[in-house]
Amino acid sequence: MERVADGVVTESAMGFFTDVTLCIGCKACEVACKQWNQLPSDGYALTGNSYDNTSRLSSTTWRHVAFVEQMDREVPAASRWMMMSDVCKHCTNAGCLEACPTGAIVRNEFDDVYVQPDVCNGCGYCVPSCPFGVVAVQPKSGVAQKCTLCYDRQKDGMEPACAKSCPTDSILFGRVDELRVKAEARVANLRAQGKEVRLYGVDGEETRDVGPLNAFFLIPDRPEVFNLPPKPVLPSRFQPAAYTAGLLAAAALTALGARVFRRAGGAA
Amino acid sequence: MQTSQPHGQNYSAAGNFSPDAVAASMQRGDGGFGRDQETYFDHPILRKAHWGSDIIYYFFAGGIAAASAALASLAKRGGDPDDAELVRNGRYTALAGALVSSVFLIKDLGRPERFLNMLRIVKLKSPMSVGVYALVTFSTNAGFAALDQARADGLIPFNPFGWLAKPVRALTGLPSTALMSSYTGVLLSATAIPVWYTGRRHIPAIFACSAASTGAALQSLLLALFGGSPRTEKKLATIELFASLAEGALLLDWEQRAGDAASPVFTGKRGARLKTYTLGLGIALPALLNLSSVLSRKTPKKHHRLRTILTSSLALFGGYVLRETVVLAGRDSADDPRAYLRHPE
Amino acid sequence: MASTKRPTIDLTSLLAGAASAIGKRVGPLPNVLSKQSQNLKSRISDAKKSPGVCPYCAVGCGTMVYSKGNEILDIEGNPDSPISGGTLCPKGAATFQLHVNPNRWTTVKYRAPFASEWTDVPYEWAMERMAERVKDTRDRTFTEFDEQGRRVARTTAIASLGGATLDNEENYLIAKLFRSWGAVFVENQARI
Amino acid sequence: MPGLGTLYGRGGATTFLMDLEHADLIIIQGSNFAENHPVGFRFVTKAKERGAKVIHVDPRFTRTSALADQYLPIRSGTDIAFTGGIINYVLENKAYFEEYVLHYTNASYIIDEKFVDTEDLDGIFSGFNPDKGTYDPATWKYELDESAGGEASQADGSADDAKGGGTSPTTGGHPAHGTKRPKKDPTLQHPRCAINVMRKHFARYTPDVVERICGTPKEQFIDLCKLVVANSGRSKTMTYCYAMGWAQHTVGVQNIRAAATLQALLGNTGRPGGGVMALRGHASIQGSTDIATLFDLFPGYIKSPSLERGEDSFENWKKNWAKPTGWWSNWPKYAVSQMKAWFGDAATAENGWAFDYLPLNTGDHSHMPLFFTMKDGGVEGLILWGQNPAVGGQNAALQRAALGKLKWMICQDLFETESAAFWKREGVDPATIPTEIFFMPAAGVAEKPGSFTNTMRLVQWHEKAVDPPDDARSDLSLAWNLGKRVKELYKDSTRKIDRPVLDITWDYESDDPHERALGEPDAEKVLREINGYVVATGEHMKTFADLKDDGTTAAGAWIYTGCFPAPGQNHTRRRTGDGWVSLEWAWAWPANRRNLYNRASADPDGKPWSEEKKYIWWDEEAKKWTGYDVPDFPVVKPPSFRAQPGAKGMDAHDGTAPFLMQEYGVAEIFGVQGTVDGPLPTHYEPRESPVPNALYPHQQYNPVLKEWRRRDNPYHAIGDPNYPYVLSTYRLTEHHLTGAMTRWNSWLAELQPEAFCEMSPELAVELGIRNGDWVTVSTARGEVEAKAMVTGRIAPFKIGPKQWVHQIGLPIHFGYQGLVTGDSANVLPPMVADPNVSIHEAKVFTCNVRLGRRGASHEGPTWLPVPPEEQTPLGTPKRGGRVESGSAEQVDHEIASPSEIMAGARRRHDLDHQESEG
Repeated sequence: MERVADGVVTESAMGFFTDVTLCIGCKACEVACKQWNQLPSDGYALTGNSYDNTSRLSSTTWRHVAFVEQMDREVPAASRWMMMSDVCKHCTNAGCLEACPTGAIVRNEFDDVYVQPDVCNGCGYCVPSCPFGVVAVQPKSGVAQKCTLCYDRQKDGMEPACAKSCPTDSILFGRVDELRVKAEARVANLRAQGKEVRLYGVDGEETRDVGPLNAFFLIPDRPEVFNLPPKPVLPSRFQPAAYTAGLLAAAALTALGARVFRRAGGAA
Repeated sequence: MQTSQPHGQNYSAAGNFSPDAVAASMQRGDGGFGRDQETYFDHPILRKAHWGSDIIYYFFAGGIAAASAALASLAKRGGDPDDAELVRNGRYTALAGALVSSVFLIKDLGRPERFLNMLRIVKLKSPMSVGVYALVTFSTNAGFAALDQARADGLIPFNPFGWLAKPVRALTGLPSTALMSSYTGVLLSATAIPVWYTGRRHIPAIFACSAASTGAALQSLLLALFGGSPRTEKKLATIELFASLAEGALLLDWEQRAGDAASPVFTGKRGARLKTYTLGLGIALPALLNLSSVLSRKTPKKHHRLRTILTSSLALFGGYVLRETVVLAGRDSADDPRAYLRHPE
Repeated sequence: MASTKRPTIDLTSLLAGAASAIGKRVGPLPNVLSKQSQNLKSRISDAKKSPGVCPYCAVGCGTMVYSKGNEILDIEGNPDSPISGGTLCPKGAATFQLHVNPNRWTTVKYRAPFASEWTDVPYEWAMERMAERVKDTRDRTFTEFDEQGRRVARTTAIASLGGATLDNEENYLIAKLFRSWGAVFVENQARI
Repeated sequence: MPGLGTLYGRGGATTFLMDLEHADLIIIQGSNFAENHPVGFRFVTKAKERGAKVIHVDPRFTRTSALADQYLPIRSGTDIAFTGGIINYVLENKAYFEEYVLHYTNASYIIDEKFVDTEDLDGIFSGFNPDKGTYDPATWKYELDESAGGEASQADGSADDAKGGGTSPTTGGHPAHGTKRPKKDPTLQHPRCAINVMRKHFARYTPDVVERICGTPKEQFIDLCKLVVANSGRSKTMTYCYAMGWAQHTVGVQNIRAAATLQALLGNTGRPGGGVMALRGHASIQGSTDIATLFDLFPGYIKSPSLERGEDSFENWKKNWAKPTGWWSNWPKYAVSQMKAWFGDAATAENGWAFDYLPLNTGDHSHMPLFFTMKDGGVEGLILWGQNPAVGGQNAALQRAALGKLKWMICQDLFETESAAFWKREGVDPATIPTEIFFMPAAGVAEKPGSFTNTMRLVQWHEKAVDPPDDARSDLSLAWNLGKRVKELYKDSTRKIDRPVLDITWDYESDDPHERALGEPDAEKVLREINGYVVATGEHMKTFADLKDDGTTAAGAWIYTGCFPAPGQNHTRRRTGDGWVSLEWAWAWPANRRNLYNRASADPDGKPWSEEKKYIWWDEEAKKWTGYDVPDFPVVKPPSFRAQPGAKGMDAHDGTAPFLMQEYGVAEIFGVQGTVDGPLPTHYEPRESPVPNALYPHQQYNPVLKEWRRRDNPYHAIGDPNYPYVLSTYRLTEHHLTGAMTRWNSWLAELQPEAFCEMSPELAVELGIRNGDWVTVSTARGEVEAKAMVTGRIAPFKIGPKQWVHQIGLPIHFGYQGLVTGDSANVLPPMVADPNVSIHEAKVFTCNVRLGRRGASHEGPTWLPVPPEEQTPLGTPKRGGRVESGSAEQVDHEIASPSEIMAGARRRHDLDHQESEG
């Protein structure tokens, strides 16, 4: 799959394949990311939500492990505790990139969506424009921040910190096309064992607007259980209707105004 | 409605094994301990914009500036000498509004010193980018117009940019003004926030109408305060009346069509506030008070200063509340994962 | 990796950027990399590498410590390790902050008997005083023969308690040193 | 742990992590593998990818259970009943690996007729001394073949009282059978041959009994047994993984013996994908027992001399440990070399190698006795090397109080730990604490060179990357410099008792001026001494086979000999790995062997049991053992070799005897006097339990366990209604032990920011507790508060016909210092110990839980001074002794069944609804 970014043909898109069935919820990815990117903590408080105390991706948490408990007393064997390491999806059609007025958000030569911290002016428009609620403005730096897919490390031919640290290879990094092949095989393998699993971000409903995701997932349950939107929307899709409505109204009002001011005496 | 759990503050009902929670889940037949897993601990899927008062003022002032500019140039084009005050006030307030709104926009940035990065690229797909260029163009035109006016008023000997102003204004005047009045609605509609994108067919139009009504209201107010022709006042009242009625109609239609998606706007405290100050005192009441004079066929002779001051102020406040309501409703909507799940559009 | 050559951000490059993007993967979106982005590289690309071992659990993951001068820049997994293959757990991944940490104490602190505060004291002063404490206690409490007249040649008044993050060399010296003093209360986390 | 040592000969894990990938079945029991060894767990998931089955047996559904194919619940402290149940299944169905069992274990050896089993003495073995509360193991031995020559043992037969920390890898200290040969019955028919004694012993451990005792559903248990059998044998192997979940019990050693026994019966030990994987919890916990800083061990598992065993001279010391047969016949070489390494020229044959320089033990001087002695004012000075007893110690409040009795304390650490700051903890007035404290800032692992020994006996060197900041120095530097200064203070002394101080060899000065300036010694010089050298030439020892008992060689720890065979050849620094055995990656003791007893991976004739499980085999042409690993066997001893009667040392072992540390080279499934609490594992309840011992009405818990009955260390009665619930303490992935290395770390602190108490919805509903509420957990030792984490992952156990046991859990990581703080769970458990190794019982004891926060002080009576008559001189423990376990009725304090609780909840729910509707 040949991707082009920034007018430069890249060998291939690079991304993550995160397999929930292999995740042991150790959160090494969260820490490795913070270590490499020298990010501060999000504060210290127990949420009471299983073992998840960072709750969600933020401007200072670029990997986040969700903990889903499904314990069943009637059928103990059906009990499960699923962990998923969430991350920026690096969409094919990225809402944040489309929304960014400064060009701070770019698609780099690895086909990943990157926020250039030296360009961003913190207008914050990318934030509500992300259909996954990923990117956020960091109060301290005043600029929007999110997973860079370790652009700096990739430039040196190094693997992103989270994928490198993952003990069970639940997080794989590599060429997206190759990762998809692995993922399909994995799905087939698990289905053969009678497990109900699916890929999120390859060709399902979730790709309707945003297209295939460079960071995609293997999940054993409905997406929303892991806080993933089943049908993420791409904001730019709503522009035609919005512009039409706005400009029609403006036109109508101009007409009204023109009429009112044309006639001396001006009663309606 | 569901709101997010402030980090580490409350404990999600989902994780709460109170007797009834357990009994309820037993009734769901999931072994007594299954959780309500339509969502992940009710955490938001989306992230809310940081936008607050700065952006609200920006929207409000920007709308008024656009309308003022429009009224001024329309009045000028209409050529009625009685409207001279309106033209003057309109041109000055347009420039003032443009400058004020720019200040608020810049102030709201995480890194204000980097405002100019907005002009680093042109991105038609980004309403923010389009909007910024609209603002810049509009401000330039407003500046030209104000210079004209200043020359006409003898404040300056001659207009240094006269030669440039004509073609530019001819070319960009109308579109930039139209965008100024409505793009802020597009800005909100073209996001992933359910209450905004489900309202995409209404919000921009509503903002445009509100711009017109508040703009007209401000001009009436100025005339009422600093004097002007009663005939001009009537024209403005007419425009304000129709614009605000359209605004009200659109709001009600939005509520009808959007249903629960728009609940952050129309229900609860915020909804009540909108209905009282915008629909009620900001639209209905001024309309009633202005209706008679607008409909009367005879040319108005005397001022209704007090009435104008009252209705204009109400309309202006109503317009402000509208912006505030729609902007802040985005927060609740972003925090409600179910809204997003229910409205994949 | 295909590298992107771009001039500084000016109008021309801007237009070029926009133009080059037309019809490409990114659609009609201008996609201009800043100079910083173009020259981006990892902070460890030219750092000194020192192979290490994770100090937490007993799996013994290989770490790689990246440093410049006397400053640690980064600590991550060592891919060569057949045990960890470059991976780490959250604790291992946080080893950087075990070293570079504002809360870490790097100077000698002294708490006098009954004092309610620590005071800073010179390293030498503390070493000298500690040695005196050892000798004083040993001399007063050394028992060559116990009450049953058996030769025990020891003191039970000096004890050592070691953590299990001690190096083998450190354990060895501690074991040897305390036995030479006649201490029998020589214990370690390994018991627990 | 001697659990492995007594069976196989060495206490170390028998296999290595990478080998897990080659298992067909992995049972994880007594370990939360995924959470506490996440990176090691990658080989479990790899094995799973290859089709292996993974089983987790645990009281809690943890992150390990989440990844396992099957999760089996088990009530804390009943693992012997569980494993014993599998053993029973294997024996009853003759499912053991007969050829392996026959040749590589003592199954066919006939046991002395005077031996009487617990089944016949209602819970105690023969030889129990009610007065002392200990065993005389004289009858736990073989019936000797008097016809076949050889001499009887020299050693005195007394294994009386504990040898304390039996962390020794050897069976240690027991009378060998001399050079005589035991009687055997190759047909395994004789009623007294070991396997039949064992069959009789475990006969009652049926699936029903397992269900009754452990609360594990019978069907699930039977399925597991089938799986175990199906995945063992010639072409399949299974690995058992355990950790502190087995060790921290008053039957800790026997827990591990049970699994080791099962693995021997199934023929899994010494083979790829087999064996017992001991998962240690610290970077160098293995190293800290190998190079022991333990009262009862010198480096290299040389037992420190104790007057309890009459070891008052080198000769008497030697008599107890130099075995006539087996590897330990070499003991004198190792002991003498060690004395030479320590005391150099001062150690001579004439003065018994300076034996008089050594302090002598007179009892158990382990951690808990130390703190009782300290509490009673018997200790003046303590040096803490990165240790934090104020949080990590059992009955922690007592240990905090004990620290306050010290005259001086030296604390070497990176952060201000709870132990360093004990004098300003909640509720304490510093003005009442006389302790003089020196806080010495420590160097981090990246700031000093040295070696760690990991859980698979792998000695790995870590390089120094940067200098430690400011005054921070390595612990090596502190020990060395303190030693130098003390030597200096004694330099003019002429007293005999000061000779050791002056005579220890202490020359580790670095040759690097920069390090010298920092005052850092040369760690490699220390490693060289550990490895050993020829006294005359200083040349490095290459193998422990070359060590001598004539004082011509010196070696600090013989098991490490060979790790540094020549200058510039520090093998612990080697960094070339392959996918599997990785012999070129660092260095493992002994002699770089990775999978121990690997001769057992070949059949008696030296051929691999199967192609799939090929590992080490006899090369007929080359006339030597070869394979993928370093053979754990005399390389040229052919399979055909047969020991002659009267043969000594290794010649007493056949060519078919893989367990070369053992007396006869076979695994001792019947523990010949190996452990002090019996030759076979048997089910006892924990010291504190709400459940009576279902097997022995007259023996509730381990009769020889160590306990300290003092007012500052109170115990709960069996089924005490005031403490109805079972509590287990444990670790989380996100923190390390007392949190000293993690709670100061913002990246880790945010992941687990507060102490919490895991409890089942059933219990929460019963007590009206909601998720996130503050709860207080109390024992007679004190109380701690934590936030309730109500989760279905915790489930109550049905025990017996009508009893329900609720279990709760507390992580151990919190204390009053750090970025995030909380109450220390270790305030709750009592000080009570396993008789073999004096390890505490933190994995199971009883408690109570209530809604709400605790009172101002949470330290119970533990800080109270104890009147002299009640004190325990030198912390000498008492023994459990005979304890009636009582009947189910007596302890059945009306615990409603979960279904009742939930039905009640539902009724209330429906009621509320009617009201709200009505």
